Amino acid sequence: MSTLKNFATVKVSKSIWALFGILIGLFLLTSFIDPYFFSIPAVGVTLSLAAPLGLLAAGQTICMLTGGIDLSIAMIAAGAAFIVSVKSPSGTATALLWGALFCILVGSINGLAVGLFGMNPLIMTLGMNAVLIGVFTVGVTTFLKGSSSMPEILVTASNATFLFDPFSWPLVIWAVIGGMLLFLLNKTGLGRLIYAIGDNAQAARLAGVKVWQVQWATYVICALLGGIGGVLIGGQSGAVAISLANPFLLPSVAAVVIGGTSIMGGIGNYTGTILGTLILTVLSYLLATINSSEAVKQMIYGAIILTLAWTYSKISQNS
Amino acid sequence: MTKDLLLEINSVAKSYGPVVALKNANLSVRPGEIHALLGANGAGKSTLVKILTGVISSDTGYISLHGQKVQFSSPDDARKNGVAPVFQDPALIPDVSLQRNLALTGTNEKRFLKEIEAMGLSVNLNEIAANIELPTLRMIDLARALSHDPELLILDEITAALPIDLADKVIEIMNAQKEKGKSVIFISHRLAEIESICDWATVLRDGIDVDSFEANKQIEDRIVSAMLGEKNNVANATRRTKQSSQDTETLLEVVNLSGGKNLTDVSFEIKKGEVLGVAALEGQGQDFLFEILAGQSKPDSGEILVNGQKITFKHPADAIKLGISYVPGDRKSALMPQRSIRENLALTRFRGVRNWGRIKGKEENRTVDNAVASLEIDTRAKSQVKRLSGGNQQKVTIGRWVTTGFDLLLCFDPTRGIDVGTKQQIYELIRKFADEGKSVLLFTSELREIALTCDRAIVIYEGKVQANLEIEKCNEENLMNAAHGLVVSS
Amino acid sequence: MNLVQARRQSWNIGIVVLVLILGFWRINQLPQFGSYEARTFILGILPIALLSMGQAVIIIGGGINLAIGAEAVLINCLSAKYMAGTSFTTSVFLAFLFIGIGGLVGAITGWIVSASGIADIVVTLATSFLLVGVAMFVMPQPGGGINQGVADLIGGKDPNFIPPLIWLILPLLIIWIPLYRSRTGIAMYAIGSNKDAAFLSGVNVNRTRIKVYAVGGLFAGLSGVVLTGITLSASPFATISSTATLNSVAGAVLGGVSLAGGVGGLAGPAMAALVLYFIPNIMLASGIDPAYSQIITGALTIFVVLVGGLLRKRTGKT
Amino acid sequence: MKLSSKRIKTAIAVSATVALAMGVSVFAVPAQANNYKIGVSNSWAGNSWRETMVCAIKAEATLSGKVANVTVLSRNTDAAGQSADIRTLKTQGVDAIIVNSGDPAANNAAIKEATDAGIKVIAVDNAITAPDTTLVANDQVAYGRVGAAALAKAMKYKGNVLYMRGASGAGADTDRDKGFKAEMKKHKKIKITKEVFTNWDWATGGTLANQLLVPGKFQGVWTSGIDYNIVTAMTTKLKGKYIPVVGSDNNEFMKLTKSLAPKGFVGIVVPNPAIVGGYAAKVAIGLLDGNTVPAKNLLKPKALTYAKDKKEIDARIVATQEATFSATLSLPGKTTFTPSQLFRCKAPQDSDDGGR
Repeated sequence: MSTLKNFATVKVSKSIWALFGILIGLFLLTSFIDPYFFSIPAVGVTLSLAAPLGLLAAGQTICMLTGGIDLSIAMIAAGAAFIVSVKSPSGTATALLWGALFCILVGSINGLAVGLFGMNPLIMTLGMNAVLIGVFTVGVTTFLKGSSSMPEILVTASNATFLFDPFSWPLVIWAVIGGMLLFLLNKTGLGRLIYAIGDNAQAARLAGVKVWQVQWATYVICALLGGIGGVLIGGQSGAVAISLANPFLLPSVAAVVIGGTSIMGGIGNYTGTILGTLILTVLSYLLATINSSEAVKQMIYGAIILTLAWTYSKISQNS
Repeated sequence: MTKDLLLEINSVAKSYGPVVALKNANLSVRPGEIHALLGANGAGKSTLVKILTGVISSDTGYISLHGQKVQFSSPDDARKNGVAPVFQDPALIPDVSLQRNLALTGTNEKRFLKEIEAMGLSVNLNEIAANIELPTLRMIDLARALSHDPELLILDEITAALPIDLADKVIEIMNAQKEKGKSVIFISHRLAEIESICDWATVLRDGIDVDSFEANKQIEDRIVSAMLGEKNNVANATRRTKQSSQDTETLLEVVNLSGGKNLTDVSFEIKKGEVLGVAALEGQGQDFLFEILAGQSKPDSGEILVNGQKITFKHPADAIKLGISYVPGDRKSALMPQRSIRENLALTRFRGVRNWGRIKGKEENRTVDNAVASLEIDTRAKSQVKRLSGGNQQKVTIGRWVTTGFDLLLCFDPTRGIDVGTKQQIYELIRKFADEGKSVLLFTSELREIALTCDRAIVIYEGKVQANLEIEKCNEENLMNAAHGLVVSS
Repeated sequence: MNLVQARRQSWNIGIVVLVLILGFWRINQLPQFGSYEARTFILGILPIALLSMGQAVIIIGGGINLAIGAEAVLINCLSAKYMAGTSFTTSVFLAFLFIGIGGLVGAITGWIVSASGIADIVVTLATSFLLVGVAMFVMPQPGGGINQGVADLIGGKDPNFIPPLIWLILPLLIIWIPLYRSRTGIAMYAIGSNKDAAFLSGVNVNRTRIKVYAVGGLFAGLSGVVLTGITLSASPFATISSTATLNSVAGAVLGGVSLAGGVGGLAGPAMAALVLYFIPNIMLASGIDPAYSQIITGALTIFVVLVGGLLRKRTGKT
Repeated sequence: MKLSSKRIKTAIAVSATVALAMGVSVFAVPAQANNYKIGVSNSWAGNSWRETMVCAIKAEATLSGKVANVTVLSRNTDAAGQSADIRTLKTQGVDAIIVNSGDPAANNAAIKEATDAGIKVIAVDNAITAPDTTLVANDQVAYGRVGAAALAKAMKYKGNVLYMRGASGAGADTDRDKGFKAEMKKHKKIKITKEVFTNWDWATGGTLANQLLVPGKFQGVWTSGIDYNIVTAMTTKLKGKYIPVVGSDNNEFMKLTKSLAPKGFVGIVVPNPAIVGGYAAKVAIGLLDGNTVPAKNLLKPKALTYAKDKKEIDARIVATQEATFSATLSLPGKTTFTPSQLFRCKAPQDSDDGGR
């Protein structure tokens, strides 16, 4: 009696196909306008540029699945890149370790404040964002003085092709981490709990789950994903700055929302977020290609998020 | 439509999806009449009141007021037409001062203060509603309703858990309304009140008005039999046959437990392999008792002993570790509505950090499939638990503990709003647990279930154990009497 | 003031005491304190104080508007574009028109939230992109202007601090206080506090939500026009709008508005803006890098919400 | 009558503000000769170029011996915020304000209040439109022009240009655009096929380069100082087929210009020294001393290539400094500090020997 085996709902997979259709449509439209886009190197570039957003959105996805949000993720990303860059003279591995420690620290503070002290995630991460901006602004001229470029090996890894086009290192990193995240969400106890507390934290508590532990783990993982994304952004741009990941903050939320994850938690998956990320990346290429003004770009961006979110809510209301 | 009736409800029906709340309800109220509306939990009283006051609209049927058909679009609309409800949960905005609450409903402050004064209360209009005790708040809500001079006042279980002096005040007010030629619909579980003050009584059962009669002396039997209805529909239910196991060890002992709003001093014990029934009217503190035992809430005083060891719970996980599992009354608080049956059933398996790793798929399949099979859960709507019927949802909340194992199952009204067939399955399940040597503490609002499933029962009244009855004495009359505060010899 | 009121006002009293302490500290740091310095204080907080008030109204009504900064930027651009080189009367007329447009934009946002049933945060995230886009469309480059007479009426001719003070206080007096006392005002608190009880008390929840967003939009519009009056120009940048939005949330929360809805007022957020203004300036004058103030601001916001939440839990409100 | 809570709130708000307004003046310190107080308002913090600029102001002020105090208000802020900062500096009692403005006209009201009060206002880096102010900056029009000319030459006067500007609306960007477009108009066979804004943000610039650099699509790139990561991107995106890039005097860009020269890379360095801040401080002190100073004090930039100016580029690279460091260590006749004084970054009040 294995009727219970697949737990992806019909509705979700239907909307995944719809998103996939939108992605293909956008891709063809862009290729029509700029034929170069319909080539393997262009696809490679697009995928490698989508990777950092995909990683930040991955962190955002698990936070939102628990009914939370992480508005400090862009500063965590920039901070991790900064620390890796500053610590790079003592070896890339050491530098990455420092970056990871930073992410774990910030993620822990976020997660424990939300989980143990019942802080509203929005305010907590907003406050954390302000604190981090302050810390790094002060840090640039004091304790973080020094390098503002990424270690050579990371710059290469963030840009180089992996074996052959269109596979780039960022894409491979994204694919590996994305695969791990899909495994985490669908095949592990922690994944189950992330969905569970987002759907009904009270029920999880009554079932004996220590909800704060799950939230702690969630925000730490989110911070680590943000940190990896930040190092990739730093590597791709070849330099680090406090504002490094700011342009990725709102898109990271938007990619998750487009991907069909409910901001209330409990429903959604990372597959949707991946498609959301790719849609936004192709969209930004399209808008850059047609030489649209920033104004039009922003308007289309907003309109698409609103339309997709509205469509989703109508689908779920009807069932 | 009869002209001399104030209110006439005709063949009103209401369904929520597959759940039928009201099948066919009729009710007539004359001017100057206090009309009792009676029925067991889930009989449809609240739905009828909601339709009557414009909170929801009925699917079919009509309501007429003074012989005119009416359809209230909102509670405000109803109030303007002279129909004012007072609910068990006062409809006051918690974060807003009383003054502003009054302004919101357009209530005259002076008039309101006069009503409050007449009740012998005094309130500070600047106080915010959230800071006021619930009984006072209900009286405030009542005074606000009275300030609008309603033709028809609807009191929905307002006297439940109200101190005696305030409950008497409510009765005085009803009589005063009657003298003024106004009508009252009174919903209450306190049979003594109904006998003494009501003129007429209508009993609802399963969404139908099964009986309507003049309320004078000695109608208790008629009310009770109308509320309980034909007992035939559960005739083929197997009665508890196993005799109480007095010689076995005590599993759990509760000593002088107090806490929450109503629980004052409760002591009892459960033996291994015993099903202990708990009977009580709404609001006697039984819900808090269950929450304490489940580790969900903390008692103010008193002791809990498990296997003779005194214990305290910080988190439900502590109770679960000791084998105490909880099936809450509100299924919504136990289920993850958007997740699958499988995830809901397997939830407790991941409660420790050690189990956060890879899910052992085969093992999980086996346990989940076992639970599904042994509970006969209908898995057609497996993808989202919210699409299951109430009965199947309830099975999932119980089945969760079957997958984990337990020593004591705390079941709070597990059959509320569930069809008869599933109820039967749940009774059998509880019996099976007992036969396996597990204990069950079962609160039920359907008193007949106690005789069907329990070994023994306690009755809680006003936060205390009113009666401790062996199975032979657990007939519905005894339980009903004890639940209403009458002494029953054990 | 009786005990009940004192208890309810404790947050406001706390923040007033904080403002007074920080204010006197700051004044003591200055070589001199007079009209110009007072004006500097008020001009420093005016746009963000108005925006915090707008956000506060929306949060009180149980929502949150992540596009409120974008609304202000849009009105800033509209007003700086069309008020440049106009006569005094035209500029005054346009000022009212654009404040009204702010209210309209808010109302539309509220309608979308009500009609779509999507979470406020998602709707306003989307509209924040849209509105910044429109702002950039209106004014692709920073620039614009305003009639100097109107600018003096907003920012005050140096060193007159009365006009900006009026712009700070007048909206409270003529928009907020009458609204607070009206049935609509109570309804706004009601839908934020408990939607079901509000419905039972006869509140039209959807219509009230639209009004809540409209009032928030009016304040955003006001903030945009005031920005034009102070800077004599407009900048259509997304970073400005998102920073302003985040600050407005911090200001509202510091000002005693509960994110759960239904609790708080508008005087608190205005005071909170002063606190957030004084902290960096005091630190600066004490020889500390003002960047540290960002850390303090963030930590203070977290701390205040944390303590507020714990206190509420203790008094029984969940 | 009972006071409503709202009325009390309002009363408190009014009285608090009035209390602030009526506060008495305390500690009036008259500005003495050779005891100047200089204020700095910078609209963008946490950026290497701007930090170096601030350090240069501090170093020059300290060295002059005439300045008691340098107050720096440096943060990421909008026009209203910078106006507030300028007013704050005035209330702080400074004698001169050096302002690097994010918006040419938006701070005019605040600046006018300062100049009316006799405070000297010096715009550094970005020009402003307020009257009675002094500009100290790189000649940004010339910056655009000389870079364009050198690029055109390196491209052999034909091909497509990727034009990566700074931030839309900033004074420096507008001026550079003027110079660049005017020069490129002369070369009929050169086309500006793509015009983008990096917002002087390294991440944005790097992302754009990764997205736009396609073999054969462009024959030259002009950047507004977000330069070296564009070159790095070419290593992978163009498979090492480098095309000429105009950049600034950023440490890493010059290093790449040097190291990639053998691989055929033509890097055109147009310096935009951050230590122009030191020059601004010197001008401010001169103004305070009562000297006559022209309204515009512009540095004349020139374009350097490794083929032509090997020595100068080699000399400019500062191995100890970070990649984005603006590697110009002195402006002869305009600044007096030594590199180590610049790196110490101490204001007079911070120094052991300086102070009030």
